[in-house]
Amino acid sequence: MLLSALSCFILFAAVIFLLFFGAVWSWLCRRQPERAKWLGALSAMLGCCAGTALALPAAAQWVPTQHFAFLGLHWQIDALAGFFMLPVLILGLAAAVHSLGYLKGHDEHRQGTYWFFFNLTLLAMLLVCAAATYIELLLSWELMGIMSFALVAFSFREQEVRQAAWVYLLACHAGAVFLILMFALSWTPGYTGTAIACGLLGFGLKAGFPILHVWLPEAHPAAPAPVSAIMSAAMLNLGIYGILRFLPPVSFGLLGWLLLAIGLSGALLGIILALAQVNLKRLLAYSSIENMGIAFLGLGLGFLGLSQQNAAMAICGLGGGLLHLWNHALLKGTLFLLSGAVFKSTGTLSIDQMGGLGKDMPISKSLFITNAAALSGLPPGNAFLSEIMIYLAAFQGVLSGNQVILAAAIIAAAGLALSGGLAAAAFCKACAAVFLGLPRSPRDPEPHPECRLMLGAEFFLSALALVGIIFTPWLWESVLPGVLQQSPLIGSTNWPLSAEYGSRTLAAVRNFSFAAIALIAALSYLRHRQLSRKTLDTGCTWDCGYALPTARMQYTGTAFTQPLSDYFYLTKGQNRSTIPVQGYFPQKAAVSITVSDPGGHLVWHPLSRLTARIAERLRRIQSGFLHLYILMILIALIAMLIYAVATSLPAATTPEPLPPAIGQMHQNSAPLQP
Amino acid sequence: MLALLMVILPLLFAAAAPILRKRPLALYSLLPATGVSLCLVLVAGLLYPEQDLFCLYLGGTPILAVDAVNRFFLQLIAGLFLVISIYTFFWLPAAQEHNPPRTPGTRTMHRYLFVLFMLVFVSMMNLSILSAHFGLLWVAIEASTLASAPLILFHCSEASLEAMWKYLLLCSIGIGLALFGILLLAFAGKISACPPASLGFADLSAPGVIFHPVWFKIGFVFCLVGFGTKMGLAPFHSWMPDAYSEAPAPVLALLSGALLNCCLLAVMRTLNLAPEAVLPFCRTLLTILGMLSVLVAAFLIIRQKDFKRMLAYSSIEHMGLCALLLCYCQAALSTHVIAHAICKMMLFLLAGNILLAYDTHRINSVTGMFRTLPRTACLWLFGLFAICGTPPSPLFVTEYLLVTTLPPLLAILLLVLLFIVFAGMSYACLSMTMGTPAPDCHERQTAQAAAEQLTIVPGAAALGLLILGYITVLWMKQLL
Amino acid sequence: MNELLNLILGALLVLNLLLVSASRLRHCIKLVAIQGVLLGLLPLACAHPADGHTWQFLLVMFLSLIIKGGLLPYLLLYTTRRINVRRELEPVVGYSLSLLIILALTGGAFWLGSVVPTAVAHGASPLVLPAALSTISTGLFLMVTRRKAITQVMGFLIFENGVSIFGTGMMIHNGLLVELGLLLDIFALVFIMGIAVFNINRSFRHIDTHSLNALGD
Amino acid sequence: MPQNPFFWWAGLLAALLLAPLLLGVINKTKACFVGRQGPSLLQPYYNLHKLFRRGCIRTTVSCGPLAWAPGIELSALLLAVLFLPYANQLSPFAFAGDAFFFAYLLGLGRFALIIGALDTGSSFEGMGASREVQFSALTEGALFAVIGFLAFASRSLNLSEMLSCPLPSNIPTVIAAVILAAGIAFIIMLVENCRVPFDDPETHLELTMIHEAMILDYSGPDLGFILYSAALKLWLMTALVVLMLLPGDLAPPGVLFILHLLGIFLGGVVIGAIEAVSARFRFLKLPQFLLGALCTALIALALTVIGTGGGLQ
Repeated sequence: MLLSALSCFILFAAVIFLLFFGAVWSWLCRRQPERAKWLGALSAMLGCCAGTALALPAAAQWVPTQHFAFLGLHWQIDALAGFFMLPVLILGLAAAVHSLGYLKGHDEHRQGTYWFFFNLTLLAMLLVCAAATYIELLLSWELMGIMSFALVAFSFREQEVRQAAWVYLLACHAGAVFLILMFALSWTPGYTGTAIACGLLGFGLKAGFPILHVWLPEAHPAAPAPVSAIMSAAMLNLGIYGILRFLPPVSFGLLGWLLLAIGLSGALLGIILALAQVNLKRLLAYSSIENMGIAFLGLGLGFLGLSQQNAAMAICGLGGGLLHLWNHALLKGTLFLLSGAVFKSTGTLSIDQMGGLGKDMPISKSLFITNAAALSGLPPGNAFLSEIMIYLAAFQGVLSGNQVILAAAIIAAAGLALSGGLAAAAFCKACAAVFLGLPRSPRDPEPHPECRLMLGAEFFLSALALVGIIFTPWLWESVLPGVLQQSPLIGSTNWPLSAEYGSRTLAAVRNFSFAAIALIAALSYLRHRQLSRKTLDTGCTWDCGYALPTARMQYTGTAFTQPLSDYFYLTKGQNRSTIPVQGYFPQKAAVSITVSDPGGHLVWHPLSRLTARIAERLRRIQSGFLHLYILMILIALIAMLIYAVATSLPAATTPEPLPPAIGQMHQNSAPLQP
Repeated sequence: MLALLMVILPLLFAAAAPILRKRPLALYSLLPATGVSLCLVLVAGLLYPEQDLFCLYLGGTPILAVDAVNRFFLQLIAGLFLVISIYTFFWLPAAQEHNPPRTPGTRTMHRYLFVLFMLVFVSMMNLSILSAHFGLLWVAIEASTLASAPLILFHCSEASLEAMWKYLLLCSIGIGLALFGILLLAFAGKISACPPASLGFADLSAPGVIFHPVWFKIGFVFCLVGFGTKMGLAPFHSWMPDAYSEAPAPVLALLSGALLNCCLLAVMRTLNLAPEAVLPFCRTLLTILGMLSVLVAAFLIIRQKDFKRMLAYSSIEHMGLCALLLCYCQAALSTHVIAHAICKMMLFLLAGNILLAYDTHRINSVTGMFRTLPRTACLWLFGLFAICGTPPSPLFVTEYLLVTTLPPLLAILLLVLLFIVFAGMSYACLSMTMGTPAPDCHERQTAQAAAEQLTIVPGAAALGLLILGYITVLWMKQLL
Repeated sequence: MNELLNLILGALLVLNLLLVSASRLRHCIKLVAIQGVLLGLLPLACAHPADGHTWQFLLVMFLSLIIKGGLLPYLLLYTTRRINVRRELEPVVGYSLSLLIILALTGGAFWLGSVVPTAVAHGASPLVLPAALSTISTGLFLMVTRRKAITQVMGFLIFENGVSIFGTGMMIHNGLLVELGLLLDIFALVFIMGIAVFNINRSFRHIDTHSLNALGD
Repeated sequence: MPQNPFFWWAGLLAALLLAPLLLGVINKTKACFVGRQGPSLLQPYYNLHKLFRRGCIRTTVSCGPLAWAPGIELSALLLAVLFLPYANQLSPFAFAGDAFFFAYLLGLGRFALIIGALDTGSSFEGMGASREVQFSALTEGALFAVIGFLAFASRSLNLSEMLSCPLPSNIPTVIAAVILAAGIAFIIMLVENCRVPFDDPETHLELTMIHEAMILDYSGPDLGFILYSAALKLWLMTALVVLMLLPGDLAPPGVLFILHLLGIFLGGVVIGAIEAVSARFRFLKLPQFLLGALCTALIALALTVIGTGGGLQ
C-alpha cells in the first residue's frame, strides 16, 4: 500500500495533535478523574495506532524516507527512525491499557496529571526518533527528559521517590549537556575525538552504560509500573538510536572495540548486580542494563566485522544487536507490567516478603515465568534468536583469523554465556520468590481477581513476542539491512550489507522452537492421559519426613542467589552485618545485607562529596563582613590594574613620538597665564 | 523630546504620590498608570522612528538619544515595569497584611514612600539607558542606586537595614570607581592625537578619534570594576545576595530584570569604544570575570538555605553569561538579556508569592507547594527549567550558541558549572514543591489564597517565555 | 598660576595624612570641610576652558564649594551630634599604622605619576595625578579600616573628592548639566547615608558596621 | 568421509533406547569395583517401567510448574538428541549455530527443573536449586570455550561438522589440544550430570545433593520422565566426548557406528570407575575448579591457534 507523501504528513500531524491535545485536554479536566482518564487513555492509544500506521511502513521500507517541515522544524521518518519508533508505539499502547487498570486504586484522583505527562513523554520520544537535524534532537531529548521525570516523580510523597526522580533529572540534563558539547565540538577542527567521547557519554547516559547507569536502578522502582515499562523498553533504545544516527563519523575499529568493551562490562555488571537485588523492579532494571550490554556487544562485534570487511560478522553483529533491542523491549515491557500487577496485589516490591502469589494470580504467574525464561535467552523465546545471532557474530570473529579479534570474540562469547547463565539464575529467583512456594508475609485471605485490562496489555505484548519469532527470518532478510543502511555511520560503507547469511539459522531455530512447544504439549498430554486413570492424591512437601513445613523454612530470594553473589563479592565484607548464633539456646540471629551499586558508590558519591567540600570552602568568601567585601573589590581592582600595566609595558617602553596636537594644545592654554 | 518625556513622566507621577497619601487605591494605581503611559510614549516614539523625536540636544551635543543599542533595552524596561506595576497593584495590600515585619515595633515602609521611590527608580533607569553622554550615564546609575536603596528597607527590619547599608556602600564605591574610570577614558582621549569633542557617545565613537592605549586600558579596568560591581560580576558580587534576600519581590524583579541590564549596557558602551589594539585585553578581562562569576555562583548555589539568595546567585551566574556573550557572541546577547529579564522577574514574583504564603525565606521550611499553592508550584518548576536553559526556554538557544563560539576548554568548564547550578537549584526547587505540606499550613489559608490570585502575572510571563523560546528556535535555525 | 595649583595640591596631600590620623570624629569632619573648600578653589588655579563658557564654569565651581565645603560637613556634624558618638574607638587598623600605610600609598602615587610621563606633557602640573590617587586611596582606606558608619561616609566623601581632583586637575569639562548632576548625586548620596546611619543607630543602638554581619552564607 | 545417513538414524535410535542401559553399566562397574554383585544392567528399565505404571502424589504447595517441568526437560533433551553426529555422520538437522542451540536446550531443561524444584517450597529443594544455578552458570563459560575451540579447529559452526571433521593428525600440538578439550568436555559432562566428583547421585543425605535434591518431590510418571531424561543427557554428553576423540575419517560408517557405541559404554565404565574411586569435592572448591576448566579450554584454543600457524587464512 504505497502511502503518498501527503498522507504520511497527515498521519504525522495527526499523531502530534492527538497526543498533544489529548494531554492538554486531560490536564484541563483533571478535576473529574473519570473523564480525564478516558480522554488521556484514548488519545494515547489512538496516537500510538496512528504512529504505528506511520512507522511500520517506514521501518519495513514499503515507503521511501519521508521529510516533513512541521512548526518550522524539520522532521524525517526513514527506516532507522521507524524501527526505533515501533517499540515506543507498541509499549505506549500496552502501557496505556495497563495504566487504566494500574491507576484504579492508586492515586486515583491525579489521573489528569498522569495522562498529561504520559502523552507528552510518548510524543517527545517519537519526536526524538523523527528529528532530522541536531536542533530538533536536542529539543525533543530534553523535553523527553523533563516529561519522563514528571512521570517518575508521580507519587512524590515518599522521600526515596523524590530522591530517585532528582537523580534521574540530573542524569537527563547531564546527557543533554554532553550532547550539546558533542554538536558544538564536532565543528571545531581537531576536537572530533572529544566530540565522539561526549556523544558516547551523552547517549550512553540514556542507554545505561556501565558507569553511567546509576540513575536507572533508582528511577525504575520509583516510577509507576507502566511508565517504567516504557522507560526500560523504549527509552533505553533511543540512546542506541542516537549513536547510530547522530554520532560524528568515526573509524569502525575504534567504535567496535569501544562498544565491545562497554557491552561486555555492562552485561556482566548489570546481571551480577541484578542477582543480589531484593526489590523486584530494581532486579528488572539491572537486567535492562544487562540486555543493553548484550545489544552493545552485538553492535561492537558488527562494527569490528565492518572494520575487517567480514560481511557475515558485520550483519550478524549489527542485526543481532538491533533484534535484541526489539526482543528485549517486548519481554521487559511485559515483565515490568507484571511487576506492576504484583505491586498492586501485595503492596510491596520486596521479593523476600512475597511468595505463593501463583495461586492468587495464576495467569500472571505463567506469563511471568514464560517471559522470564524467554528473556534469559532460553530457546522457545524470541530473545534466543538475537543471542544466537550475536554468538554467530562472535564465532565469525573466531574464524576470521585475526588473532586479536579471535581473543576478543572468544572472551565476548564466554562472557555472554556467563551472563546468560546468571540471567537464568536471577530470573529463577524472581519467579520463585514472588510466585511459587508459600506466602512469606501475611496477606488478605480473599484474593481479588486479576484486572482484565492489565492482563490484556500483558497478553498483547507476549503475543507480539511469540508472533515476532515467526516473522524474525523475514525481518532479518528484508528489514534489517535497509534499517542499517540508513545510519550515517554504517550507510557510508560502499559495500552492501547482504543478509542472506543468518536467515537459514533463524528459520531453523524458529522451526525447532515450535517443534519444542509441540513436543512439550504432546508430553504433557501423554502425562495427563497416563495419570487420568491413576489415583492422584495430595500431601505436604517431602521435607525429609518433617510433616509441618512453614513458610519461613523456604529458600528466600536472597538465599537462593547468595552463593553466586558471594562469589562476586557483592554480599560479602562490609555489605553484610550478621548477629551470630551464640550459646546453646540461641535467642536471636540475623543477617542484614545491603547491596550498594559499585558505580554510584565508587564514582558518583565521592564526586558529589568533593563538590560539597569545595562549596563549603568557597562559602567563606560570603562571610557577611562589609570590610572584607570592600577589600575583595580593591584587591581584584589592583590585580586587574597590574595585569593591564603588565600587558601594556612593552608598548610603554617604546618612546612614542610626541603627537603634534599636544604642542597646539599647549598654546591655547598659554594666554590664560597672567 | 519624547526621551525627556520618558524620564519626566515617572517623576511627575512620583510627585503625585505624597498628595495621594491618604487614598491607598489611587496611590497604588499610580504605578500601573506610569507603566501604561511609558508604553504609550514608547509606542508613539517607535511609530515615527524617522524624525528623531527621541533626541534631546543641549548645547549642540545630544544628551538623550535612542540608537540601535539601547532601543531594545528601553522596550524591555518599559514592558517589564508595566507587568511589575500591575503585580504590585495587587501585591502591596496583601504583603502589608500577611507579611508583618519580623522585628517587633518596626512597621513596614509607608505606602506612598514605596510608590515614590519605585517611580524615581524607574525614571532614573530610563535616564541611564537614554543618556548619550558618559557623565550623564554615571549620574543616572548613581541616582538609580540612591532610589533603589530605600526600597530595600520595605520591611525596616535589622537585616534589611544591614542589607541596605551594604548595598549603598558597595555600589557607591563601585560607581565612584566607574566615575574615575570615565575621567580616565576622557583623559586618554584628551592626550591622544585627535581628542574627541566631548564625552558624548556620538563624539567618542566618531571615526577619527584615537585613544591612548595605556590610559584607555586603565580607564577600562576602572569602568569594568565600577559597572561590574553594580552588575554583580564575580569578585564584586558580595552585596547582591544580601540585598536580594531582604528586598520585596517587585523591587527585586525590577532590580534584577532592569537595573542589571542598564549596567550591562554601560559596560557594552565602554567595550564598543575600545580601539583595536586594546580589544583583546578587554575581551580576556570580561571572559575571566564571566567565568569567575559562573564559578562562584555555581558553588555557592549548592545547599543554599534561602530561595531568594539562590535566585540572587542565579542572577550573578546569568550576568557572568552575559559578560561572556558580550565578548564572544553579541548576536545572542539581546535574546539572552530579554529571556533572563522575563524569567528572573517571573521567579522573583513567584518568590514573593511563596513569601506571602509561607512568610519565611528558608527552603527547608517550605514544603508541599503542590498541595498548598498548586499554580505557583507549577510556575516555580517551569521557571526553574527555563532559567537553567532547558529547550522550551530561549536561554537554551543562547547557551548553545555561546558554547559553540567559546574555545572548547572554556566551553567544557562552563557546561560543567551550569550543570552544578542546575543540580543545586533543582534540589532546592523540588524539595520546596514536592513533599507533604507542613502540618500547620492550614492556618495561613487566606495568605495562600491571596498568593494564588497573584499568579496571573507570572503566568503571563511564562507564556511570553514560551513564545519567545519558539521564536528564538526558529531564529537559530536560519542562523546555523 | 602653577604655584597656586601646586600649593593647593600640596595642601590636599597633607590633609590626607591628617584625616587618617584623626581619631575624633568632629575634627575629622572639619578636615573634610577644608578639603571640600580647597577642592572648590582648585578650578581657579587651572586653565579656563577655551570656548568661553566661563559663567557655567564659575557657577559649578561656586556650587561645589558650597556643597562640599559647607553643606555636607554640616550634615555630618548634625548627624554626629544627634547620635552623640564621640570617638572612633579601636579601629581595625591602628592610627599610627594607618598613617604609615597612607604614606606608603602616597609614595606609590608619586612613583606612578613619574612612571607614566605622558600625563605631564600636556600642561597639567605633575602633582595632579599623585594628589588624586592618594586622596582616593585615603578614602578607600578609611572605608575599609574604620568601624563607625559615619567614618565610612566620610571615607566615601574623600574618595569622591579624590576623583573630582583628577577631573578638575586634568581639565576634563563635560558640560554644565553633567557637573550639576555629579554634585547633586553626591549630596543626595551622603544625605541618604546620613538617614541610614540614623536608622542603624535607632535599631541597633550602635553604628559599628563590623558587627553588622547577620546576612551571610 | 562417506556419508551414510542410515548409521546416523541407527545411532539416534541407539541413543533413545540404550540410554538407561548406560546407567546400568555405570552402576554395574561401581559394584564390581567394590566386589558387590550390584543391580542388573537392565535395572533402570525396570524402574522406568514401574514408575510409568504408578500414580503420583502432588504437594499442595505447588501451583503448576511442578506438573509441566519434567515434560519440558524431556522435550528439550529429545530435541537436543537430533544435533549430535552419531557415528560421525552429519545429522540431517544440522544448521550453522546449532551448537549454541544444543547448549541452550540443556539450559532450558535445567531452568524447568529449577522452577519445578522451587515450586514445592521446600528448603532442601531450594538448596539444591540454588547450587544447581551457581554451578551451571559457571559451566556455561567453559562449555562455550570448548565450542569455540571446536569451531576454530573444524573451521565450521554447526555441531555435526565440528565433531566429525577429520583432524589434521600430523600436527602434535593440535592432537594435544583436542585431548585437552575432550578432557574439559568430560569434566563439564560430570558437572552437568551430577556425577561423583561434583555431586553424588546415590547419596541419601539431602544436604549434600544438587540434582537429586531438586527432584525429591516427583513421583510416578514425572519421576520416570526425569530419570529417562537424566539418562539421555548422560548419553548425549558422553557421546559428545567420544565423538570429539573419534577422528571422522578413521573407518567406514559401519565400523564407526560400532566404535562410537563401544566408546560410549567405555565412557560409562570410566565414569563408574571414577565414582567408585574418588569422593565428592567440597562445594566451595567447585567455582575455582570450573574457572580452571574455562582457562584450560582457552589454553587449548590458544594451542590450536599457534599449532596451526596463527589461524588458517
